[in-house]
Amino acid sequence: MSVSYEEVVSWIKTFTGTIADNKAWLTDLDSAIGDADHGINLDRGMQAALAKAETVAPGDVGAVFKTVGMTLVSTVGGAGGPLYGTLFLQLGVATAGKSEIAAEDWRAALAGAVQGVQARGKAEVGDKTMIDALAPARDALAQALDAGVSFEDALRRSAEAAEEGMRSTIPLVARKGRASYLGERSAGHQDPGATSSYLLLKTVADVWGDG
Amino acid sequence: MSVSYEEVVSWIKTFTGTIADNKAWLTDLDSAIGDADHGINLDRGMQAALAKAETVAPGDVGAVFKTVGMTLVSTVGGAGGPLYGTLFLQLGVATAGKSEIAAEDWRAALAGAVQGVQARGKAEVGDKTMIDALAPARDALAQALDAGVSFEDALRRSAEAAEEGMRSTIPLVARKGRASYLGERSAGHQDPGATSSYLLLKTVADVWGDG
Amino acid sequence: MKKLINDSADVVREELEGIAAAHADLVDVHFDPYYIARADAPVKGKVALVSGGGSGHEPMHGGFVGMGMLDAACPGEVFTSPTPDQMEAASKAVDAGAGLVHIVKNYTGDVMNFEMAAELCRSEGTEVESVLVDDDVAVQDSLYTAGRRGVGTTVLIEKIAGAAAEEGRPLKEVADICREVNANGRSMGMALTSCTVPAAGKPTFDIADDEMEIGIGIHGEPGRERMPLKTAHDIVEMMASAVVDDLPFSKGDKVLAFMNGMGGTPLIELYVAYHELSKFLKGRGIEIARNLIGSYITSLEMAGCSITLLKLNDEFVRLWDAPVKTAGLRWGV
Amino acid sequence: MKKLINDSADVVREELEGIAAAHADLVDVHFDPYYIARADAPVKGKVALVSGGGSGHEPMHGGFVGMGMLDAACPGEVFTSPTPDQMEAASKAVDAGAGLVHIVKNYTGDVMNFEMAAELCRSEGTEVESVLVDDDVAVQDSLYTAGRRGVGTTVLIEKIAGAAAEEGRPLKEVADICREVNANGRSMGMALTSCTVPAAGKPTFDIADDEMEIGIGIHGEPGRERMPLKTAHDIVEMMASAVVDDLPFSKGDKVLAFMNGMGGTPLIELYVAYHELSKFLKGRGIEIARNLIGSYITSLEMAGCSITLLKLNDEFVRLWDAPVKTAGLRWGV
Ligand SMILES: Nc1ncnc2c1ncn2[C@@H]1O[C@H](COP(=O)(O)OP(=O)(O)O)[C@@H](O)[C@H]1O
Ligand SMILES: Nc1ncnc2c1ncn2[C@@H]1O[C@H](COP(=O)(O)OP(=O)(O)O)[C@@H](O)[C@H]1O
Ligand SMILES: [Mg+2]
Ligand SMILES: [Mg+2]
Ligand SMILES: [Mg+2]
Ligand SMILES: [Mg+2]
Repeated sequence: MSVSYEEVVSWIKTFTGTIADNKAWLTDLDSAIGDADHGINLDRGMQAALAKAETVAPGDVGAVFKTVGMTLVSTVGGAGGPLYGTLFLQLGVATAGKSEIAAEDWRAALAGAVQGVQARGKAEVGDKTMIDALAPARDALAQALDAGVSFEDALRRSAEAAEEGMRSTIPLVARKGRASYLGERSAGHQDPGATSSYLLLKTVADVWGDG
Repeated sequence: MSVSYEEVVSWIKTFTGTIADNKAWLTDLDSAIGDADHGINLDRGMQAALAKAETVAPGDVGAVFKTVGMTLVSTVGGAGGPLYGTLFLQLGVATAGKSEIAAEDWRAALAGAVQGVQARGKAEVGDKTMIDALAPARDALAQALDAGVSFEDALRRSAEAAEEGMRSTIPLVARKGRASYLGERSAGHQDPGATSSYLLLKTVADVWGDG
Repeated sequence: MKKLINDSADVVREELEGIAAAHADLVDVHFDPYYIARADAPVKGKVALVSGGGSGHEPMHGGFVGMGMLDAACPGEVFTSPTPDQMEAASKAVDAGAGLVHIVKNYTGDVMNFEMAAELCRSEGTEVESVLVDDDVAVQDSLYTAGRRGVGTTVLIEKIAGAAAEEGRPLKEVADICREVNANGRSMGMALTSCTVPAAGKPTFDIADDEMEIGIGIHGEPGRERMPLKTAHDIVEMMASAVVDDLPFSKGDKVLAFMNGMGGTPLIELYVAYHELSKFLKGRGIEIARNLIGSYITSLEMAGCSITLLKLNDEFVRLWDAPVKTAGLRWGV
Repeated sequence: MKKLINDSADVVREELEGIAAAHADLVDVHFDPYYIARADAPVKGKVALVSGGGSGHEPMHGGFVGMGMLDAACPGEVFTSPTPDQMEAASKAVDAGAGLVHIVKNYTGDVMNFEMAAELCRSEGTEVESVLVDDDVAVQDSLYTAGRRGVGTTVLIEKIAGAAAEEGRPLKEVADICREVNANGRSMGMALTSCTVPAAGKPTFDIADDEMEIGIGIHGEPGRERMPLKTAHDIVEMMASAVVDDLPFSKGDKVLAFMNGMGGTPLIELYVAYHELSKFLKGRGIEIARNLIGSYITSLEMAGCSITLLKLNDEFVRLWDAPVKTAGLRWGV
């Protein structure tokens, strides 16, 4: 199986809707250890990105991702903007010109996206950031595909790994981002960015999983 | 019976104590229709006045009242300062050089004091000010003495009239002072100055009544 | 009560010590009795402007003492007008022989205490002109009441008359300019929250999260009316209409628009409100020729704002633009 | 939420419209994308200073655009750093060919967005020096963390480097002055109350009436530590000690003392706190040669204050005293 252009766009739609639905939750998480804007910012950005994405000429999956990335960079701001912007831009680089995404395409695209976010943000696993959800998701996907698991199931495992990674941020003391200013006080709270990243991978599995 | 120098000083003491005890109440009344400082200001002033009064050379009752008046003028501020300052200064004028106060002395002194307050503040009965307590107290005292009532009982009736006058301010719409800015909203609240004036006349009756 | 203070009884004294420590180049702060005087006072040949009022309105009045504005300010306790001995001492200290103007906001307490002070000054042969500020349109004026309160226009009077005095204009003229500014200025205020008088320890009034007070003064007192919280657009329209219709200000008038914060309202909100005010006045054909935006006449930490409009003439504009060097207002030098 | 606003989604735009209506003589306000530029920019031959950050810190940065300070400021959404296209557009608009300095407060978001903007500018051949402000002693620095936040010293950098640029100093020198001021400035802040991000609609954190937050930043975030509310004396001593010991400032040093309000704290309290600060520094043998007291870098309506000390040298003093003409800071002109 591979993911069609339409399924990519419908994922962007679903992810946008999921962020909108969880806007308050993400903002509350950011209130505890940040500045109470993560959900607000990402929602504003994805609404704009979806509108732009729908105007992209059909066919090129990479162009959709690039458009979403560019729009996030220019509408979100904060840490979330450059980071999610970079994530989507890198998905776009890896899938440039493709009309559909096969399992191996997604493995490469996700790897490139995570690498891009780390190049921007210099965060490692354990710093209590979105990387704590993204890196395990990337690795779980790779392992599953290596083990010959179907694309659908590999996406599911990737999402499960992201969820675990998200949970793993709760006890951590933040070393990157705004939460790091709280020192010890940042422990005991789930990281908002790791949470939105989990939602990203969960919606991928949900939408493409039943593809 | 007439009131000795010592009884005058002991009244100043008692009035000071009563204002201190009712500081919060007077300030609360002033919160409702003023600026929440009447009790605070009068308390600050009477504490200073008492300290000064105790340094006055014994004998001259008028000198005690003048000292209290001067001190109130220079320590209270607001409307309360000039008004209570004038009240005591006028008591002092009327009793200048006297070593004790007879019933007729007090009748004249109280009349002069009320006249002084009205000259300063231009308030009439019904304007929802201290005059609503002071004027009836002055009149009740005069009537009682004319009717041949004892000084003690006349002071009691004077205090009762002040209490009635204080109560009478509750339904009034203020025409003078800060409360007048509230227009209709000033109705339904007891006037703080009328309340402190009632306390003044009540303590007179309490202290001199058992003279 | 949450305040950056020590003992509530010491707030005014400690504030004055802070001002003394911060602005020795501009002012001398006196502690017995309390008054703040221009460091270079008395200024030879100049009419001296003295104002005062309760504390809690900062930067007014102490922050307006200096070149081009006040010669002295007398701070009372919080929201309590100062005492006659303060005004008398301040007046003596800054009197340069050209006479004194007492700028008095129309509150019973201020009026009576300044009256006593003026009597004392005159009894010693000093010429004193007392000018009353009563620009608050929320209060209906009448012969039988205490009349209107003095609010936002006070700041404009102190700046404009201060510049006139600096030019060396004689006593009568400076006093007349004060009265002329007062006659052409109108204000109205509103509150989102109450404030807490330090010595009282609790808010002066309670107000729900969806309510506001319209027609407040500057002493934390409730206003003329309590109503449901409205948008900045509706609030400004309500207040600006009352102000404009009262003078009235009319099509073609040039005004100074003063958007004042009550102490707890941040600049971002004042600019949102100023945007509404500028749209409203444009709609009425009234031109904003000058403006002042910020917290200049306050009620402690109260959240809210007041709008003051002053009808301008060329002389007012020239005097407004003249150099001023105080802790609270400064330009041209 | 009680604010003088309309729809919470429009706060930043409407604030900018207010600034545009109020200060057309000083600045041009651009809306797509958002940036505020000096009315007379580009200024021939002058190094251009561009800063920016989330909104909610007013008057910073937009209020510091003008002669002697910034050439442009980019406002983001409330507490959200602006986007690269804003900095790029602003940079292009004010670039006079002498190069650009980007003044960036050290927050992950600000750093990454300004980084992207600088990449865009350089790709078009514009010389850009980025300077980081990280003066907050509440945050322990380390190789493995995001490092210290940029707070109060930002205002001092913008004034001092702005004066240097106005003198016609070359790019490298202006950037070095920024870094030198940052290296000699230290700050710490505290909060009595939280603030409410308009779009969030409720306070960022809850805090009891007898508690305070120590070591806060400027985004309404909780601080390093919550503790029982203390007196102004104890609060100032705690913050000033941390600031003084960090640089460290030592006996005989001359400093600029900046007592900043967080937005909801009135001037009367800031002067009480400044009095405590002046006593504390005298005790340490440190001389306050210059001071700034008021709400200049804020967190919406948060009540609280921050203390910034800058170790002065003669050049800093000269540049601090140089004329400045902005909506937020003005003297000498
Ligand atoms: N250096 C970094 N690398 C990766 N992710 C980061 C980094 N810094 C912050 N983040 C992520 O960004 C999230 C906060 O995003 P957001 O609230 O939108 O930005 P801001 O902190 O500027 O308000 C954090 O929860 C964290 O997951
Ligand atoms: N013109 C006046 N004549 C007589 N009493 C007055 C007048 N104005 C105000 N008062 C009295 O003063 C009281 C308020 O005193 P206080 O709170 O000390 O002064 P302020 O109103 O200046 O804060 C009022 O309750 C009223 O009784
Ligand atoms: Mg955030
Ligand atoms: Mg009162
Ligand atoms: Mg009062
Ligand atoms: Mg943010």
